[in-house]
Amino acid sequence: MTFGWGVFKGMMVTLKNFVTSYACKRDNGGIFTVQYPEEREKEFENFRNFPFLVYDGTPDKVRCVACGICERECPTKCIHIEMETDAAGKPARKPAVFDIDYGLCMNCGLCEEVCPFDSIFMDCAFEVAAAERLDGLVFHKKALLKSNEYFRKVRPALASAIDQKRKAAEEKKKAQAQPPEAPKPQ
Amino acid sequence: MNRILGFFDQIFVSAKAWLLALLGRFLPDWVVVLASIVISGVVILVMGAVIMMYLTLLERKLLGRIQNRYGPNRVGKWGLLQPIADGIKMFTKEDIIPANADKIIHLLAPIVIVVPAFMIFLVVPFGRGMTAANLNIGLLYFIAVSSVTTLPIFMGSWASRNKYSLLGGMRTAAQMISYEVPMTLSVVPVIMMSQSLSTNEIVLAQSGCSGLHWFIFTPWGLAGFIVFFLCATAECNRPPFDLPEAESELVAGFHTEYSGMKFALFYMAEYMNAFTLCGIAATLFLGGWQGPFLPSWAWFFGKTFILICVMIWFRGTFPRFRVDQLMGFAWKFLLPLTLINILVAALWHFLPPVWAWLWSALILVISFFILVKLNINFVPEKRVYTLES
Amino acid sequence: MPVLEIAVKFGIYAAMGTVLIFALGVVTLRNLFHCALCLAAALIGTAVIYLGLRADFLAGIQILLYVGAVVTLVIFAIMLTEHLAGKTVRQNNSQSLPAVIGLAAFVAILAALIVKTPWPLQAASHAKISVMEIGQALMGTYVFPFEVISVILIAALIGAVVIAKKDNSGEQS
Amino acid sequence: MIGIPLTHILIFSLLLFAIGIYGALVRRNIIGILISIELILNAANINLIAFSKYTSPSPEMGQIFAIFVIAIAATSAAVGLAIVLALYRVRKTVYTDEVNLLKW
Amino acid sequence: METIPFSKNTDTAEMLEINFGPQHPSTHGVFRMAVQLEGEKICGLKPVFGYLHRNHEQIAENLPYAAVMPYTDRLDYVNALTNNFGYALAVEKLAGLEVPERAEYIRVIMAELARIVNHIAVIGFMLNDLGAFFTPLLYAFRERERILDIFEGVTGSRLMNNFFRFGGVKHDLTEADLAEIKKIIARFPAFLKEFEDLLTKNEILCMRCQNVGILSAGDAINAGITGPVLRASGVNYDIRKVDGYSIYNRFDFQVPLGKKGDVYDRYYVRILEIRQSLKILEQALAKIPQGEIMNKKALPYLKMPRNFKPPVGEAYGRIESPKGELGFYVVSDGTPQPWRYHVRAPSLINLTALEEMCLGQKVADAIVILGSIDIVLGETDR
Repeated sequence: MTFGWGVFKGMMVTLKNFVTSYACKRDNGGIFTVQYPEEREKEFENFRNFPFLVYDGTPDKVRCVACGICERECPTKCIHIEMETDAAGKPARKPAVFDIDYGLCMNCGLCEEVCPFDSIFMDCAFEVAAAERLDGLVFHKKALLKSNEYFRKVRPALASAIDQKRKAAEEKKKAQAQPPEAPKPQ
Repeated sequence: MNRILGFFDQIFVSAKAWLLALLGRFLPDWVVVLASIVISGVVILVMGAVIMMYLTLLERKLLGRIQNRYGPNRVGKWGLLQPIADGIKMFTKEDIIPANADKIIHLLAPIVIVVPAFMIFLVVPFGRGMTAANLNIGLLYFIAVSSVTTLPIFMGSWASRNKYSLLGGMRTAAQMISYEVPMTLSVVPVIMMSQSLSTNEIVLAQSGCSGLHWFIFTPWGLAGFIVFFLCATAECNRPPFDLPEAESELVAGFHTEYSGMKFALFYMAEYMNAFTLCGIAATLFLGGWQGPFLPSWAWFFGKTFILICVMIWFRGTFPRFRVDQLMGFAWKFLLPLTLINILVAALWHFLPPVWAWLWSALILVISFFILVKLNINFVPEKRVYTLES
Repeated sequence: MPVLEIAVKFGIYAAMGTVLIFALGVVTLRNLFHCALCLAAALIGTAVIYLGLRADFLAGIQILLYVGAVVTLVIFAIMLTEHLAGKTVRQNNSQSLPAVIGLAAFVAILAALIVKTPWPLQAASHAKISVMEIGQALMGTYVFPFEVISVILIAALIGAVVIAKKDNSGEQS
Repeated sequence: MIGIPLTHILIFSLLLFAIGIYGALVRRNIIGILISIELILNAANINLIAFSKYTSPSPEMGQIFAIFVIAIAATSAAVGLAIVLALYRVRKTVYTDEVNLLKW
Repeated sequence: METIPFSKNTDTAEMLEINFGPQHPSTHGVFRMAVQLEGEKICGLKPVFGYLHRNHEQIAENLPYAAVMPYTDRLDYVNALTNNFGYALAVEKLAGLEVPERAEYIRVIMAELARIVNHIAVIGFMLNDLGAFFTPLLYAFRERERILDIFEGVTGSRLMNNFFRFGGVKHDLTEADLAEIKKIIARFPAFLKEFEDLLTKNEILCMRCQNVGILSAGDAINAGITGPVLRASGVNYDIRKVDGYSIYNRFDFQVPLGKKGDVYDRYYVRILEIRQSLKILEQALAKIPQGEIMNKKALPYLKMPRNFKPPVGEAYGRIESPKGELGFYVVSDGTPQPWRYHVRAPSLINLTALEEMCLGQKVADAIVILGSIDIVLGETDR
């Protein structure tokens, strides 16, 4: 075609977008900015950011048994666990120290995958900021602990699946535990 | 009705006259003359600064909309305070001078560059009787003063002792000299028709048809306008001719080593140049402040802002030229076209109206196509792509 | 308005002074780039003097051609030939003293002549010379030199291009 | 009438001319010499204007000659600088005393 | 800074040496081009890289196989999914793992989406290098956002997906996801048309791109160039066709070829490849079966990555990543960690032809040529 036509067509495209940015909605050519603090993107259940620890009911009923699998499998080695010992010095199958360095964590979600006790999960919260890089981003057990209700809120499908699984396992355990009990009354 | 219109039309002129008359009552004559100059000067200074500030906002807003996003909208309603926030930021920024820089010239360059930018305002006719200095060589003055802009750019690029700056300075020199030639020549038909170099006279020459007898509505005027506008875009280093400060190649070209207020001054000059060049383009080809119904200054500012929006539109759409293509475009395409345009204007002068229309349009179209054929390397190749399995 | 007239007069004298100072800068400064900038300033000052002499058109031409084109070319050449790492080289040869003495004598003689000569002063009109008049003169009385100038310009253009063009023929053969 | 005597303008242009000559004599750098020559031409221009303003019956004559001089100055600058560039490309110098061979 | 040996050292007086980068707006990261300029012409150019070296291979050799997967995301961070794909392919080859049908389809769908994302982003960035002030880039990003939303919903992350597992994928695509992808595919041609209207016939773009940075087919093959850059030079070599890895041989698609091998061809080949990807996606979405997404044999290794010990041997898995042939070479000595792990990064190898393409061009062209090669420094430096 004639010289200058391509330039003209390009200008028409930008003009069209200029007009649609006023006239149209987000999905058909309108402004696609999400004005962050006021508006938010829709949240996806699968979205993973940083890990947290789940407890049932009260914070002392931690699911974690400090087995250390996640600590070992973490590619960046950002998890540090120390097992609690009771008064006698016997391991209490509970974490005394559970630190995750968020500055090191790369959100891969492997800890969630390998955890055999359904204890560590990836959180959706992404507004994590600290004024200090080294200590500020190391999250300790207290900060990491979140209730199961919170887990159900942020990742409903996974949480209910886990709950069902745990329930089934518990019932199975009970059922296993009961048969020896059943004959006992005699 | 007409009286109201006239009142609004002359509102600024009468305000100034009233003020001067007030001063004239108890001050000698020469003070009044001085006061007249000072008033015009202050108005221009304030207007230049305000226009620059809000042009940045306008540009960012328009670009944002073109790119389907909001522009600045956080500082004040619709981001109206954004320029002020930017200004405060610029003021408080550290002023960095490179260790090896030529310190005096490094300091002088941004100061010098705003001077011609302000000086051009003198001859821009903002409305009926609203030219700050109605020089009889107004157009020549404009061309001369705008050609001085090269110097401070050189100063900045040389004084920075930076290779990017140096390259940017070289590009500026080449580009500005080249584009001045077709720009000056594209103005010639207008001078021929209005028989004057005074910007005011040129506007008055377009006053027929209730203020719609603009030069752009003639073939030579249209061609001249397009050439002039392209050259003006190149003169004030705006995309697609922004090679001197090409971000992706030269970081920031000649003002790479500038920060803080000095940087802001460079920007100020650039935006004010854009404004004045658009204003002059409106004056020369779009009838200046001529137009029905609205006050004259409203017409002028309306036309100017439309042209500025087109410049911003260019920026939102086009990639940048390469330096050889840029020069080739000026010398091989625009320059012959303007020469032919001068010829066409002469024809227009001598032929009767209908024939003049026909002939000039014909000559321009044919020469356009011939020029395109001669500049075949500007024309995209047609390519057919194969899909193989 | 006597006050304004005095202001104009002083303006011209001030312009003359600045032009001389910058001209001295042009010939004495070590950094060639500064010299070129001084030249630009001197030329702009000259344009101001032209304005004072009521030669508006020429002032415009002066700025457009000298400052816009010639100085730009000079600076361009400086940028191409000087090195960025501005090492200071001696810019003057050893003849400055003889030159100063000779020129002082020259200036003295000519100045005496200028002062002594009875200039045939005309009652010059106040009227500005309009651009129209200049144009008519150029196209009328002076049309021949005008055309010659255009030929010279073309010749210079082509000559400059040919001289500055890179000689590639040697490399190819 | 402009309140400046003709002799003042002439002496000013004489000084400018002398400065230009001085520069042309003592500069080593060819570009410096070219700059000085521009000064000389400029001084001549001032003279032309002054004479036409004060003595000539047809005042536009001086301006026209000044325009011619400016045009010549521009051509001299263009050609001169082209020569400088060509010289620099071959000899890597722009100093007159280093260019002391007739041919190379 | 050390001196860079230029291959053609023509030392004239007008030579100017400039370092483009490591801090420069258009070197796509911390990449440095030492350029010798004569005026604006390039007479010497050396790419200098390594500023983003992160020890990727050494880290991988000290980690279990599964734990390397998130690190591969960080190679070419624009399309992590194809990196996952390549690594998964290599390890599956090593361990002899089969991948269930549905997982294969999911892999192809995700990889092709990643290709689209990469290509539009590259074109946008290239236009930015050309000086178009972000407009094409933001139009591209507008569409990219939608695809990234899919990625986020399916894989859990927008960029660092970590989605593939040996013998399958991590998450299943739900019906809603599939419908969303179908919607995106349906609206994509309209976007491409707009994009092309803005760019393809634009005279300035054509002037800047056509006959710039020409790479002949022979040179491209000699330099080991792959991907769109190679195909723009007119060589019909697409690993999806050549190897037919995964299930690519079941789809009907074509390989677009360029004519001259200049920047414009590279641009347009990418546009055409996006169309082909859309074609593949349509077919894949129509045919995707129901079923498992993980190989049963591989399931336990998800919980116990350290138990995954491929037999002694070596394997080289390669895929057609959006940038070229992305290969992972893994040697197993029977331990949980790879004994040797190497990445054949297309960005790095395509970069070797940069000097060839840039010599004799203008400075501005060098930037565009670099943009058209499409490098990601994470992959180049590793």
